[in-house]
Amino acid sequence: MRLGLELFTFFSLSAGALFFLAGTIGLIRFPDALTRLHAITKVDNLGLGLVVLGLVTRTDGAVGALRLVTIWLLVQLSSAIVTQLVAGALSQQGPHR
Amino acid sequence: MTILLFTDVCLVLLVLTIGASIVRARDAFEAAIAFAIYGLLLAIVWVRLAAIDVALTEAAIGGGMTGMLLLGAAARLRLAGDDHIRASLRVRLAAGILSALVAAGVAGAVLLPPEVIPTLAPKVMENLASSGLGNPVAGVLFVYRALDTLLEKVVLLLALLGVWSLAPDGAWNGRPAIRLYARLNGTLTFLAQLLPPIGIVVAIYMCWIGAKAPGGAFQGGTILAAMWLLVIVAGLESIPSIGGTWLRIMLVIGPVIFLAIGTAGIVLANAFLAYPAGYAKPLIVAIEVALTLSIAAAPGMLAAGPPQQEQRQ
Amino acid sequence: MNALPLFASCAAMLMGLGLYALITDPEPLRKILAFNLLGSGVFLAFGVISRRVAATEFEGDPVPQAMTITAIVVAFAATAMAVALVSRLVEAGGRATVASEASEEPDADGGAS
Amino acid sequence: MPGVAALSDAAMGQPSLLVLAIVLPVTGVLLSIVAGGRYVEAIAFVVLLSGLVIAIFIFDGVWRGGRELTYVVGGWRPPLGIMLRADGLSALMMSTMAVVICVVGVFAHADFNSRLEAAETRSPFVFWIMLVAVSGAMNMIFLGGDLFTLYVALELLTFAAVPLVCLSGSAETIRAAMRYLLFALLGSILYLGGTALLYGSHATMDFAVLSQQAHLEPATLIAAVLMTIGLLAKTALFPLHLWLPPAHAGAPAAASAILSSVVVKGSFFLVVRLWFDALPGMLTPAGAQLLGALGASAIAFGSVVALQQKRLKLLIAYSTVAQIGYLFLMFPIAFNAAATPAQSSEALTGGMLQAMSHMTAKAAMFMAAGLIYTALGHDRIADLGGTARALPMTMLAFAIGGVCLIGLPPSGGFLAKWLLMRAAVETGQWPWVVVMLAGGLFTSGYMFIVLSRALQPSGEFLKLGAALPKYREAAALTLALLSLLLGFVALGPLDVLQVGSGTMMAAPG
Repeated sequence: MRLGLELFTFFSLSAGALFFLAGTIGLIRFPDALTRLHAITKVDNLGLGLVVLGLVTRTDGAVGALRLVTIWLLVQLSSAIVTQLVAGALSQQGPHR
Repeated sequence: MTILLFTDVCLVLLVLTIGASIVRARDAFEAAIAFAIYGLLLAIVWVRLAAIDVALTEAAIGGGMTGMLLLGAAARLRLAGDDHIRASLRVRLAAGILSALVAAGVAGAVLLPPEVIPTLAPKVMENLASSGLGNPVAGVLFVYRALDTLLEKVVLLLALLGVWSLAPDGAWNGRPAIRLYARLNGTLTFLAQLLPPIGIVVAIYMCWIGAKAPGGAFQGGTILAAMWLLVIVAGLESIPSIGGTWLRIMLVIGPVIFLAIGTAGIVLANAFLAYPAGYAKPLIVAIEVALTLSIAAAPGMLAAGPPQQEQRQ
Repeated sequence: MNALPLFASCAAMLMGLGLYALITDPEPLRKILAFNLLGSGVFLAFGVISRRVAATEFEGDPVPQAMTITAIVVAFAATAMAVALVSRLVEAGGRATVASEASEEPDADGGAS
Repeated sequence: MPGVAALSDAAMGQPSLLVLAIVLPVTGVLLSIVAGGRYVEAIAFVVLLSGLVIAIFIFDGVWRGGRELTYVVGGWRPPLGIMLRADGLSALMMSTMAVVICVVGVFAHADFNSRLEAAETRSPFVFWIMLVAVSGAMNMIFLGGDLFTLYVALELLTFAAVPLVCLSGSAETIRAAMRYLLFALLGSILYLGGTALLYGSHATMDFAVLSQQAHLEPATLIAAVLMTIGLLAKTALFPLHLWLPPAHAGAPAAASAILSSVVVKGSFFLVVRLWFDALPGMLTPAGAQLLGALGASAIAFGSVVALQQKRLKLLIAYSTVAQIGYLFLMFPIAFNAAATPAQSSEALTGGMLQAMSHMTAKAAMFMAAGLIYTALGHDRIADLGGTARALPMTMLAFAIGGVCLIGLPPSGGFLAKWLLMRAAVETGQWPWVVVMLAGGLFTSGYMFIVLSRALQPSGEFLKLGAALPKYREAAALTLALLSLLLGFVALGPLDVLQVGSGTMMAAPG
């Protein structure tokens, strides 16, 4: 049981880190703003989600776990909306940028 | 331990790189973006220095509010046209030498600590129990060095008056010309309806927990300010005119209650800013609640800028 | 292994960087950014001094931490006021005046060295 | 009058007065924000007048009590808490400042009458609140005994002073304010850096505790140097003076008077506190000589540039640059290896008296220049002909202020320079005497230019743009006469400077 949890945390965190890495590379390497936004969302949703998932098993109790999940939900919310806003601003400026 | 050290090395390198990129950026807008990132990184550094209270303040005020202010200003300047001019080589050389000297001096002074590290930490802890507070930083801010905290609130108000004083003569008692994004996108309106209730709960929690754990009036107040600005920017509420009675009362309520409790201390506890025995904690919480309101109002209005003529809105 | 010397050097370097930019950069807005950089270096120095006591039974010295919090708020107020001045300057005089004002200024600080 | 005597006895030695001197202006600021623009002037008058009364009581307590007044804020003694202290130095400076700020307040009534309009208006609202804030910040600086509290007080002073610079709202004054703010921020952040290092070495911010603990070691020295550079940038000592002339010359007359006479003394006072009180005996003769040399350069540069000015207000502003130089001559004289404690203390007395004389004289001169500007509609020195006949009281105030700056007897400037010179001669430091004499000659030079123009009859009858209320001229003249009479403080009140200074004047060098 203990080992299983350890392994779960390990893989979950590693997978999360991998998504962070991929998202960051995407942010740097992708050609325009829209595709870069696409890359960032991977970091926010999956990367952070996996990290939170991995850490949930390590918390003392339900309150700690709830806090972690709340953080993830808030980040989800803000990232979704900020992405929308940036994309909206881009479409207003026209296709050149 | 070595992994932590490796993380610290990476963190410091990252902070220095971003710091350098603020200085080297081609235009002010890029520099301001780099600064916002820099503020968040610094907050992580503060966590590594085991100063959670400072980390929260840095993230909320140093990075968040300051970053927002600078981004806004840089965007406005960008519209006015912007090209980076450089100082002459002679000046750069002199400045480089001076800065290197200062950096070396500070590094020398901090890196070579005295043999016995001087600290007030034991004294702070020894006396903390009598105030009923659990957070030593709050103890320093509201018990031992309350005078600084009180005066700092006045500094904030004076800065706000200074910003207002830049209004054109006819625009006094007008509203700050904050940019509205209501028509731009319905998404923001959605966020402005959804987030503030959560933000207010978090702010109240921050303020309340401050007495025993990291948090407090500064951090809670800044979150409130951010929620308020969000609602205004989304066009759900209009920003108050600077002459509004409620705004003025909000601005001073914190310092006034702080001052009143402090002055009452002369009679009740034999010293200005002393608390009667046994009542320290409730009084400090009362001060913090009032300060949270004022802190929400002051940085919010500071970020909104000077009032403008009505037709410019 | 202790990472504190690392953060101490970081604080000193940020101070140097900020000071250099504050003197040499002619644009007021960049000077404000530089001031914030310089300030963060000073704040980190407080942080390192606070953390030095970790060798004893305490996590950190709360006095420098509290002073840093006060100083961060004051620096924010200063930034807000400076930003308002710059914005007003641009409105009132346009670009050229900002630049001409600033071009003499580096000599002012540079001369001090 | 037994009632008054009883009151004065009760108030004498009452340390809670020290708290009141800070709480009252803070209350005034908060109240003004809520009460709104029409009441700000009334609030300011109540606060400033009470401030004067408090300052006089504190002075009385220190002088007659013969020892410093202290107040432990919150009941927590240093190093954990903050202690307020009033020694002779602070009592005398505080009283002088209270008088100056009250008289300037009377003078400013015409320009910033807050009851003139039905609604709150910008400039009176800002002016009166900032005036009250300046008085509060200065009181804090005079009474503070803690380096970090003083940092907050310095920022309070800066944020009160910057809006005064750009009160008119023109592009030039905003540029001047921007430049001032940048220098001031650089200054305060360097000061804060020094504070951090001092805390790192001594775990205290309190002057008294520091003075017992600090000894000559690298970290303390680096901290002190950083703090001094920062404070010099705020004091506008050459070559960090560039912000001062445009800022002081562009502000409204009453604001110029406050900025030039009061505000720059705040950071100067801290330099004195730092080297004389917090770190006694740590200023090496070489460092003191450097400060003196900067002062001498300021005198030379400020005077020469003042001689070339075409506008009266700029001339007075450059004269401030030069007079600030005098303030720093006391360091090499006091911190000389050959100086006995008595001679060092004489140099300190001379320096502080110079600060007070400049406070009163410069405020009078700026007010006079403001009146001339109001009356003539310009302040071009070349076109001042006939002013002396048209505005005799104003020109007299200007001339007396000049007499004090030149250092003719019986003015405070004379006594200050005489004390400084005597200490310099006794310790064999002739160059500083030469500097002071040459500075006096320069000052006479630019005063002569202005006065000779003003005394010339104008070709046609001088048209006055506006009639001047007598009380405004009287305000300028009052401060001018005060600067003239300051020379007589040698007959008594000057002894108060020794109160509390015995401990701090450890053997220098």
